[in-house]
Amino acid sequence: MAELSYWQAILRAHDEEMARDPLVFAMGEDIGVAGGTYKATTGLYAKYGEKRVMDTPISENSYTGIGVGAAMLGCRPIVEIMSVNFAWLAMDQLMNNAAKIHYMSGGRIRCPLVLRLPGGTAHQLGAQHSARMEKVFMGVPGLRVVTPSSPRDAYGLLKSAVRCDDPVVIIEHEAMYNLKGEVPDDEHFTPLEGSEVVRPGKDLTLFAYNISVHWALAAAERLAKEQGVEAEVVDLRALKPLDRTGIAASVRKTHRAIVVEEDEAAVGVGAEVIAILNEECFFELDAAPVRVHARDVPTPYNRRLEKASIPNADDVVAAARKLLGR
Amino acid sequence: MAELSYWQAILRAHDEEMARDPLVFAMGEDIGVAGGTYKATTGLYAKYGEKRVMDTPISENSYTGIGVGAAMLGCRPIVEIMSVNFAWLAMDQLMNNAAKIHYMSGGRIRCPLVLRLPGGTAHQLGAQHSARMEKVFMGVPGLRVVTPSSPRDAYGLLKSAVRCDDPVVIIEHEAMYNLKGEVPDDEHFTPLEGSEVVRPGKDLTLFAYNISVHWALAAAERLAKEQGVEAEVVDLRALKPLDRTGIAASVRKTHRAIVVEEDEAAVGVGAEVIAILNEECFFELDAAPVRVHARDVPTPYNRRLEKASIPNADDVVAAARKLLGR
Amino acid sequence: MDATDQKRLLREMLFARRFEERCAEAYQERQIGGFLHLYPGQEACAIGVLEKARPGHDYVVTGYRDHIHAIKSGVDPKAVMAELFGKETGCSKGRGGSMHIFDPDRHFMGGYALVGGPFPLAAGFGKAIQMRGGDEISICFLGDGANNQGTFHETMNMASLWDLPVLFVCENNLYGIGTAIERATVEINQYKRVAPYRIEAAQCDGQDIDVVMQHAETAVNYVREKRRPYFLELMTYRLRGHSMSDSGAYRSKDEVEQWARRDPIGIYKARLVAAGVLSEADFAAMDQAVQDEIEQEIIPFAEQSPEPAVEDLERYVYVEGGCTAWQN
Amino acid sequence: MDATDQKRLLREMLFARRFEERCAEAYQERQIGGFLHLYPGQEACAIGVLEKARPGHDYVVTGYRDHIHAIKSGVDPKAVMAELFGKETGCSKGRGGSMHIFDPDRHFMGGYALVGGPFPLAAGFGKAIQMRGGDEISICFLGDGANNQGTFHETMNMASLWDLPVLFVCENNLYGIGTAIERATVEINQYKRVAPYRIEAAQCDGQDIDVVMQHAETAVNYVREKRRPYFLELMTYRLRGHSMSDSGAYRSKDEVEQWARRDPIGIYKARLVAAGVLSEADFAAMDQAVQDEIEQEIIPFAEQSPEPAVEDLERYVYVEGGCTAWQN
Ligand SMILES: Cc1ncc(C[n+]2csc(CCOP(=O)(O)OP(=O)(O)O)c2C)c(N)n1
Ligand SMILES: Cc1ncc(C[n+]2csc(CCOP(=O)(O)OP(=O)(O)O)c2C)c(N)n1
Ligand SMILES: [Mg+2]
Ligand SMILES: [Mg+2]
Repeated sequence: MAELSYWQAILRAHDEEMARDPLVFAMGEDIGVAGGTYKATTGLYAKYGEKRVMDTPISENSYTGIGVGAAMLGCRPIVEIMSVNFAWLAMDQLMNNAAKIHYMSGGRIRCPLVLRLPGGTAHQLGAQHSARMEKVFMGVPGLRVVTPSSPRDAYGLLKSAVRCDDPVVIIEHEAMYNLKGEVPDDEHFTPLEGSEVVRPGKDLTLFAYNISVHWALAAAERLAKEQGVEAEVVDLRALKPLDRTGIAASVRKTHRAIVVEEDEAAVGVGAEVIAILNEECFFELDAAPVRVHARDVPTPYNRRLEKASIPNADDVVAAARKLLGR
Repeated sequence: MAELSYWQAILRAHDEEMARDPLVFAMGEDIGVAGGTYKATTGLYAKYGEKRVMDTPISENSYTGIGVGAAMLGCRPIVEIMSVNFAWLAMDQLMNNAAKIHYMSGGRIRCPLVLRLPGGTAHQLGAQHSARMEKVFMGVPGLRVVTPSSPRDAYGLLKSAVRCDDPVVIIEHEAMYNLKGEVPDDEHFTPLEGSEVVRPGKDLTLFAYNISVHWALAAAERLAKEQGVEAEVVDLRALKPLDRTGIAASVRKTHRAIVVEEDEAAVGVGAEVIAILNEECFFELDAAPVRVHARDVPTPYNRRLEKASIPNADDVVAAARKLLGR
Repeated sequence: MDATDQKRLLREMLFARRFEERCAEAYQERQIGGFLHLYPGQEACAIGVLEKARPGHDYVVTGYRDHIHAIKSGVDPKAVMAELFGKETGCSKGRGGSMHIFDPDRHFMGGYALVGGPFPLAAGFGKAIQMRGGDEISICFLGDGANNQGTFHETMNMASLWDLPVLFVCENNLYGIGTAIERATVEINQYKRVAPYRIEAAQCDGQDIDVVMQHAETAVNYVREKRRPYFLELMTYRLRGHSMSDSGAYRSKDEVEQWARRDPIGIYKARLVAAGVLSEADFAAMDQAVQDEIEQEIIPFAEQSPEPAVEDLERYVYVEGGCTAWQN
Repeated sequence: MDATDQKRLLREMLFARRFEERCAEAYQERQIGGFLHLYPGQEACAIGVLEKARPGHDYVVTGYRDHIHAIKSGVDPKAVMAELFGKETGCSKGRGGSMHIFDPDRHFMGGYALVGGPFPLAAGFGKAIQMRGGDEISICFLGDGANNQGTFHETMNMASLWDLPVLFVCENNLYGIGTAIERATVEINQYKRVAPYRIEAAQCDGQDIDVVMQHAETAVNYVREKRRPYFLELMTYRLRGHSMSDSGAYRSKDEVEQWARRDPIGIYKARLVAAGVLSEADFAAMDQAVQDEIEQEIIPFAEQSPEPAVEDLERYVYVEGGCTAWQN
């Protein structure tokens, strides 16, 4: 088992899939000659050439649409948009076309597009370069949305996404590309549906995804040490479709829930998880489920304000203690 | 008090505001010479001329951005995007610029843009012309989002929006433009924040907005007649910011809640209202709050499928009866 | 082109006309819903261009005014009409409707409602063809108004940069809904707008199918051989409103009448009659045959076909088993 | 232009250079965070163009490489540096950062991070000016890469169609991050790309400020008098990486060296020295004075200014009282 960084894991998945299938190709700004802003496509240009590792002009909507069109004819494009904020430019092709073509055509056309989106609040990148947009993609029928919290899943989800016949949006995190973790040497695939209990517990459930899994794990650690509380941590991982069954199962055991998200609360993952808990196991809840989330502000540049705008492990611990009355 | 249709009410608000302030102008596709797809700008071109009632090329992102720029210099543009689906094309200027400029500039620049968006499922317009996108706008800090359910509010919200110093998104409904209702003859302004109890009741609360207010009212009528149940109907009206206080106040009285939305459930208004109820008055809830919502599918063309894809008053009645155990 | 082919072409245009007129009737009778955009006046465009391409082999994409492009691509008119009627036998199984005709078996890739949306898709087909190494070309039909969308600019640049085999056909009918071209577009000659992308371009009359075919042949051959994009602008006019809900108030009676005199069917018919290829009586018989086909085969098929089952509402959101199919 | 103005201009370019170099240092020391895009090599562009406009009166907008455009517009360099340091005294109160410099008092309208985003904003300023009836113009500085964005095409069409008084300045530095212009753009001469919009356009050397000013004068006068858009392309080069995180591996040493020989400060200084306007010693003194100003006034101001209060995090999401202010 090798220790890989998040970007190396993504690179390995690209490389394996491109080696296997000549119809897999990658496109995006500066992914070729330069190897990608976060290095996730380093070396692929040299290996596969410019027809399969395409540096694009700054034309997000149309190169995404070119990916959609190529996918409709059986290619497997992996489109990278350099920062999730720029995906606002590509929504037309993604939402109006990619998400709807299979349905509108009565199931006759498929669109196996993979869209890779570095996102999140990194390091003082400001309001136009810091965003979580998972809720936008989750809101529209037809897309799949997944988000890896570890190198293992960054590898396994991209592998599964390339093989999947539906359009898949993968939300990565700019602050995690250098995160290291074990990735099995054997080829493997992380399922595009279902959540994972990454730390079992009995006293409350911390639902998290992407970077917030790390805050939840750190909080669980401290809760165990400092409070003797055993928190279960569930990595939601697949955000569309969400794992209703897994979400409810955990809370049937722990009876208390906190959703930890880097995003602003409004109409977000936390709201949806709470609605699901209300629908699935309302009378199993011993207390009101809680959202730990970003403040409802465009991300400020100043580093103190920036930090204050997003949650952290301390906030999770505080919320858990409040929830448990300690 | 005059009886006006929804489009006439919108037209009157345009006309009054344009007559008052020479910096108010309207732009959009076919709003000028043709008077607007839904007639809401009929006659304005003749009255105010082409500089203030601008037919635009089919360039949604940039004409929205031109509106943003003009607003930054003190104009009051009312931009219409012919169908909310096309707003996916304009998200860049709206989300990256309009919503963030005031914050990014440390409060030094204002963006009093008004964006009018006909939306919803009308009559077999298919997957690319039928959508509810309120949750998309609600998710981003910096915008205000309102949505009128009546001619009175269509008039009053547009008036308030033009006067407001923040960017305001108004979500109208394509199936409501011919809806008639009383509009006071005096100039009046509907607040951009706060909800309204449009039917008081004590047994349960039906939260609704835009077209679903009508389903909720019809359902409440039937519940009263057929079941002796007094449902309170709350028109949420302002979706961003949402009226937390009003939402909780109603349920503190009724102890049961249903959210009725034309939209698909995932990360939507219903989820947010339920999360708010959990946060504000969890132990006041006698039963799990319920979402009545669209099915999670791109809108199908066939009229039976289309009808089945969105909820109606019957679904609200059924949900209420189930909730009340009758 | 021999007389048989000439008569076939005339019949195709006539069929297109009658098909669309019959759609309008069905719309009035509420058998068809939604937005319905009809093609009368523009028949020589789709039919002339595709006559010189290889329908069923080359990939075709267009906007919402798509019935005739589909039919000339080889999509069964019965399946098109059934689609408009929202039936399970429709080419998009009743899920798409008039604006979303699809038939991948005939390489007819849709049918899109957002103006400008098909530009990148067409380039994407070109990209896929390039990767697979075939001799197909991708053909994109759109209107003049679509050229103001950002996707036009972005796609032209990439199609040229990457040598994508795409024929862009602009059907310039002088209006985008009710907005006259000169009120929305600075350069009204659309073929001049692609110069900065170094894309070969031409403009021609779109009402005379012989002219269209002559230019289409050049264009198609260029794309097929050079594996490069080409932009062909056809000057045309729609004789009806933009869609069924259009009052048409923005065009003068005069203007419409003048263009009606340049009806593509009238022009071609007159030419064939003058050349002795067909008589007025032959034409009347042809018209009758076309109408009979529509009334006796196409409409009954659409009417009698079943609607989709409501239980199937959630089918086709995702590909069934599409996440795991590769494992088998 | 007299000697005083010539020396002032040289000093402005030198100041820009030293300011940016000092930013790089502060970035290394982590006093500045985020993405930092610096301007060395391109000074003659912003300074030359705005010298011929009316900063503080005309409206200016640009991308993320914005410090010098702001300063030449009259924004206090102390407020710019404080912004980079994330301080409350920054021109955007520490909320914006390097990519989001704003100062509406000086009509400097930002500072945007999304490539191509400012095109429509600039046209919107033009629209507002047109409605108010003033003689201001709107000036939009963007890079070569931005011209591939759909907003370029859409905005050029509308700016021309509606006679908006906008000067579009393209600083063509031959790269968009690590992608060479010819790998992203078919027509590498950017000024040729606006022909289909019937926008007056010119291209010139962006390294020689006299050349820039000469062309800028024509351009500014055209826009101010004709109330029509104009597109000016300046051929330039950035001597540093795209941002602080750029390795620069995509450019040859040779190429960089060749352009370094065309450093705008070097060119102008040599000219002034040759003309006897200033001596080498004068230049050294000027440089010292510039550096002193930066070290002794600007940096201390930025360092010593307070950070925004965390309690104020939620200010400026909405305009305070902005929903009801009109009632008073
Ligand atoms: C993105 C988008 N914006 C606006 C519309 C509304 N709309 C439908 S057709 C049309 C006019 C298109 O004109 P043109 O491209 O010339 O095509 P024509 O109908 O004339 O063939 C408009 C504005 C749309 N469908 N999609
Ligand atoms: C919409 C968008 N896409 C991509 C990026 C990432 N990006 C930042 S700068 C840049 C290159 C821009 O090149 P150019 O316009 O030539 O400006 P230069 O930096 O050379 O002055 C890119 C791709 C972005 N900021 N915004
Ligand atoms: Mg047209
Ligand atoms: Mg550049």
